Amino acid sequence: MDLGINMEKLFVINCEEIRAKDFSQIDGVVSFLLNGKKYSYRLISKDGTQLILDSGTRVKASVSSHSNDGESTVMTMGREAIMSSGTKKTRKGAGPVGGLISPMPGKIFKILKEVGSDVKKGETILILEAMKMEHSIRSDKDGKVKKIPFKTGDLVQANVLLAEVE
Amino acid sequence: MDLGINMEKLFVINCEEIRAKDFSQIDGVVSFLLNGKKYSYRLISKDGTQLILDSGTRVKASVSSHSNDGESTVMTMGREAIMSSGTKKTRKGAGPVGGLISPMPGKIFKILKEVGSDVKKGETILILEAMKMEHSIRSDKDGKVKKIPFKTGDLVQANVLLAEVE
Amino acid sequence: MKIKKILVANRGEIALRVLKTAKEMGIKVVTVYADDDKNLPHALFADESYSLGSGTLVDTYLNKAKLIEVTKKSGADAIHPGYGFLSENEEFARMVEGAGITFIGPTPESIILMGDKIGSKKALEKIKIPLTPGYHGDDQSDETLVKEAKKIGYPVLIKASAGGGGKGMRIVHEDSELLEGIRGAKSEGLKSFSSDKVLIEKYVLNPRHIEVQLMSDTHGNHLHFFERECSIQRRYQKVIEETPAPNMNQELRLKICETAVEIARGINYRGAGTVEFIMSQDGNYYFMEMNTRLQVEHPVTEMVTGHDLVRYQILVAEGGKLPLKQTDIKQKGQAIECRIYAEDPDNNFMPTIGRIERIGAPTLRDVRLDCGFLDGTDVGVNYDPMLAKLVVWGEDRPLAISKTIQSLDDVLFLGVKTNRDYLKRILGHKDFIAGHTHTHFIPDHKNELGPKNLSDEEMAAMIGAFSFAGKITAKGTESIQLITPWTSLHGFRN
Amino acid sequence: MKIKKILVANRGEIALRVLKTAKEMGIKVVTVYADDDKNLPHALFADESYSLGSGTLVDTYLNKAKLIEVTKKSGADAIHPGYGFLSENEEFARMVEGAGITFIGPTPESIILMGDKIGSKKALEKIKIPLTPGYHGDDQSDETLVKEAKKIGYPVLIKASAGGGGKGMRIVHEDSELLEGIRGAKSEGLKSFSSDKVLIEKYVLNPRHIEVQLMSDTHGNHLHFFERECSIQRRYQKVIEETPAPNMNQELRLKICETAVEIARGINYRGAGTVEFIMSQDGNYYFMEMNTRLQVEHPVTEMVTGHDLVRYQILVAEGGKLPLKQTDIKQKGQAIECRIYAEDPDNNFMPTIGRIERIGAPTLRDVRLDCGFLDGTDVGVNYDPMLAKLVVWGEDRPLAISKTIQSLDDVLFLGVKTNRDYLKRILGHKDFIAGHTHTHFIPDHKNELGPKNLSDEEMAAMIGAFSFAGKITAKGTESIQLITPWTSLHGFRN
Repeated sequence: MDLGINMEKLFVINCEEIRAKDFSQIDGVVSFLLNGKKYSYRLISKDGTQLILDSGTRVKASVSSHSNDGESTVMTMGREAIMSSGTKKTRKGAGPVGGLISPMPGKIFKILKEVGSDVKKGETILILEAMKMEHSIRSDKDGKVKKIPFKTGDLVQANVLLAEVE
Repeated sequence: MDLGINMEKLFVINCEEIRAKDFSQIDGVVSFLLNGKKYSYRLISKDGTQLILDSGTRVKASVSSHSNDGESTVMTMGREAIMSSGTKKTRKGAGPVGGLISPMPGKIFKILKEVGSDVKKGETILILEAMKMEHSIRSDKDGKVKKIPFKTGDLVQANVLLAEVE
Repeated sequence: MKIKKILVANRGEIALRVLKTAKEMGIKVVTVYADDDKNLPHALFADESYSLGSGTLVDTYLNKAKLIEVTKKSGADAIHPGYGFLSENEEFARMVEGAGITFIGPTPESIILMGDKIGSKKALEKIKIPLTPGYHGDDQSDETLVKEAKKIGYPVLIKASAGGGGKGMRIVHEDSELLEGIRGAKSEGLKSFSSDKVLIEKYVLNPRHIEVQLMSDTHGNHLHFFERECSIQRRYQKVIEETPAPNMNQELRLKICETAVEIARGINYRGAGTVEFIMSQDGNYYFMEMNTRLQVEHPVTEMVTGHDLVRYQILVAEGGKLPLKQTDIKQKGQAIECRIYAEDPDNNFMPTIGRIERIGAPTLRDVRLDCGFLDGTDVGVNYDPMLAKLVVWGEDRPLAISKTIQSLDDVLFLGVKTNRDYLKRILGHKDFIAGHTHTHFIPDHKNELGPKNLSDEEMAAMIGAFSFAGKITAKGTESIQLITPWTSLHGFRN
Repeated sequence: MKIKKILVANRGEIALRVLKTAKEMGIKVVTVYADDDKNLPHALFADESYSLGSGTLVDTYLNKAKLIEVTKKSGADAIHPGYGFLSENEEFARMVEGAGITFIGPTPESIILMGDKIGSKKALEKIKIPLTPGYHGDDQSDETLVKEAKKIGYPVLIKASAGGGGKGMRIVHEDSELLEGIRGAKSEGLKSFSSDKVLIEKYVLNPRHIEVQLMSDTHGNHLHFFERECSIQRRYQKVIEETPAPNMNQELRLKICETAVEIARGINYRGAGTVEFIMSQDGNYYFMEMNTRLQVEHPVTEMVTGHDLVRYQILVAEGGKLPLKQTDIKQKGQAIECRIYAEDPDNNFMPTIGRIERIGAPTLRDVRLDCGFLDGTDVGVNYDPMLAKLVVWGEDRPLAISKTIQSLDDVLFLGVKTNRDYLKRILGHKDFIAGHTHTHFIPDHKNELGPKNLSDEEMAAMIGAFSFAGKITAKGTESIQLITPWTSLHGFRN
């Protein structure tokens, strides 16, 4: 990771692309320009995920190990963010567009509507159980149930399509 | 380390040789006879140097990484010991026989007697500085200084010969 | 009769909490664990620990017969139920005592009485304890419930009679929501507490949640350990608790505490209990419910009074006399508890899951992190999302607030998003600092509690840290603990 | 005038102690470090940290000019000297104030007065403070010292006048040891404190070391924070300290505390100070010395009174008024401090060195480990062998003792032999439990404090642990933190 001078380096912090100009990392010192201002950090200590940097004052930071998609949680100065380098856009909790999305990880507790049946706006299609609570998944429009990709008892992740109404 | 049955295995605990009979270690369970009584421990968890065993009740233990000579510090049930396996005798703090031995690690602060000079019992031969204190190293008999293997300012380990009087 | 070995019929931080006091008292502790909890500290650090197998809660931590079987097998002579789970289950308490085991908790009669939200109010009405207007009747027909709700007037609160902790609760603002509210509360009540009985109450505007810690022995001594302010809640889940309650004069404080003691005396209570009151902004208070167990938030009381509530629970269960008088109990300084939840407050409080790579430890004095996890363990969906409780004592309230805010930066759960930053926003809010607390604090201040954008300074520091951390190649939970001897730093800045 | 940034002219746990309170108060902290300390937490965790280079103490932590230079450079407006090092150095205090920097400590005049063991007694004699018989004269000729020692009668104590902490001290029992004792004390005094002036005192039999914590502001307020019992010593080094002192009635307690306050008032003292008394078994007490700084053992006082002494030091240095009255200071419960030394008590207390592979954390409530090391750092011969202070609070003395014994098993320093087991033997000794403390406790009970042989049970557990640990192949400080999923344990014991 020792890089020459005059590099521009792209970081993604909480889904936002941040360009660090004149980026260099030599002899335990990283420096760059951010929005026209120069920043420089010297590495003082690294203990697993815990780092101490110095930029005039000491800065403590925690950086999680990279997950599979190159993202890390970075915590410093009391703030926390999901971060990666390169152009890859980090995901956000919004999920796919259209359809009814699981609000959290959980288990399909009960399916009240069959595929093909009519539903009214606000009617409950299925019930998700998570954290010992029941969550009704309701239709957002009048229509017909097109798809329910799970069966009762299935475990589902957050942000997953639970039902489609057309 | 999976061993068959009917093995005798030798451990050295605080310089004492301890023989564990019928020693076996299979599937996360170690069992053996010690002084005629059967002991059996199942490994529940290992986190670096920290272990949890189960022998009916849980036993927490800490074992330091082996040093070069195969010795570890083992701490369990509130007790601590230096331990190794095999026949090698662990050292004890006594040091070599005869001569004047450094009681602790330190620095030669001052040498008061030259090699070849006469000394009386109780007379100070040299002064060791350690932990910001001065420690007089005194002759244990009347005689002549035969050997002083260090010079002023030298750093010395504990249990090292500092002077010999004959 | 001295207790020699306690089985803790619970998990996580509360199992460890009981373990600590038992250890201090020289009492052995047996813990139990569902198999998916086998790497958690409560399954590791007791004197003995037994698997409850796998399956739903009913198969494991709520499996009464199995818990009693394990108690017998281990030779434990007492059961501590912790909070939640079977702590307020009368049948379990009876089974335990029937098996000749000491139940560290109240009598089954007290559990029945207070577990029934309707019956408890009827009983307390007789001894002149102030109650909020509501319907607590046995007629549970939709027709009657609808009629009573309308009589009380919206908004009303519909609650599972046996419930607690936000489960089986619905607020209804208008007719159209009423039937679904009643059915939801009934269904969750049935599922969580095996009873679909509900009650309806007037929903008081801007109320404070004030509760009083009680401890009673079997020799007629009923003591209070002062109040706790628990108004900072989200969807009936407490988020921040503290003691003493801010903006409460000493006269009102003593009055509400004495009302709670009257309840304990009136029902001849035994052990630790908490009376929860709704308090209006002008200081009127109404009995809400009594929790017949240790509360999650008991540590703030311990820090401010200097008394160990678990120890007194055990002494009382042994039949002993409480070794103190009411005048020996004093409040000193201020204590604040923050519940650290695995959730993303900036994304609709969606629960989060994952592997905790590292749990940061508090660095300031008089700060406790009661936590049921270890580095490398997983947070899943099967249990409560509360990861830990940060409990902070300070000489006064401003100091306690400032220490709590700073300590929240210490107790990072690296790898799992928590409400850490959100808690800091609440604690730093001017109305919280002024002690203007009420149970609608969080919804009322929703906009001011939103996330703040990262400054250039903060992003720059993140880029710096991320750049050096890039050399970490290890995956998962592996962590190389090594102070690197940066030779280039020898003459650093000098 | 508010202090904004403090430079701590010290190392190890006391530098971290000051850091914590400053952090709570929103004050920035600058630390300094000798290069061989660069991996220790005091060199890592401050807001700013500067190297003092390498060399002897005089080049680094005792380098007055450099410390002031770094203070100026960093923009700090105050210096906290900690304990030891330059904390009682009048010249340094003057240099600091001369440079326009606030010295968080007493006036140079108080340091001179109390630093001179002879002059201080002369001054206190005038205000009728009780003193032990002794020679405190200016005539330091061998002839006079020998004559005075004989006049007082053996055993006598020869002490460097400017000394403390066992350095520059000799007990002499007979004529033949006298001259060497005088010379030894003079030489160590010269080396450690730049003065070879000594004093001679009667050596009192079976005395107790009782000291009183004081805090004075610059507005005429002189408060005490009660006493500490520090009799458990080895070669004048305190080993275990506690408060309240056992076996002391309330009348005597208040009397000795008030005597200490008279001293503070009499010399118009400023800041934190401690008056040390020798107390005979029948309750007579004599002024021994006054330490014009924070003591190592100050945390026991903080735990029992609930007050932050460092915070008051800073408030006083700012010119503020102490925000409390004497009647606000009360003792609650019992606190015990154990000093964990790198030494082998079963081998003549030989100092030990090495790399600390892992430092165990306390697990019980109200237990503090004040420690200046991290996992993976080295213990060498250059500094004091005190690795950490274990400080434990309990509701009463028996509970505090039992919690301390248990906590000593938690705070293992894996890789470096410590006096941990030895401390447990003292705490478990029947005379300690009975509160029969005096400064000869350790030599008098030498035989009963020896090591106990390992039982078969203990050896078997060691064999079990060692056998599984045998699979650890990593060397040095590497530590793989991984919960191993032992599939064979799924149905374990159920």
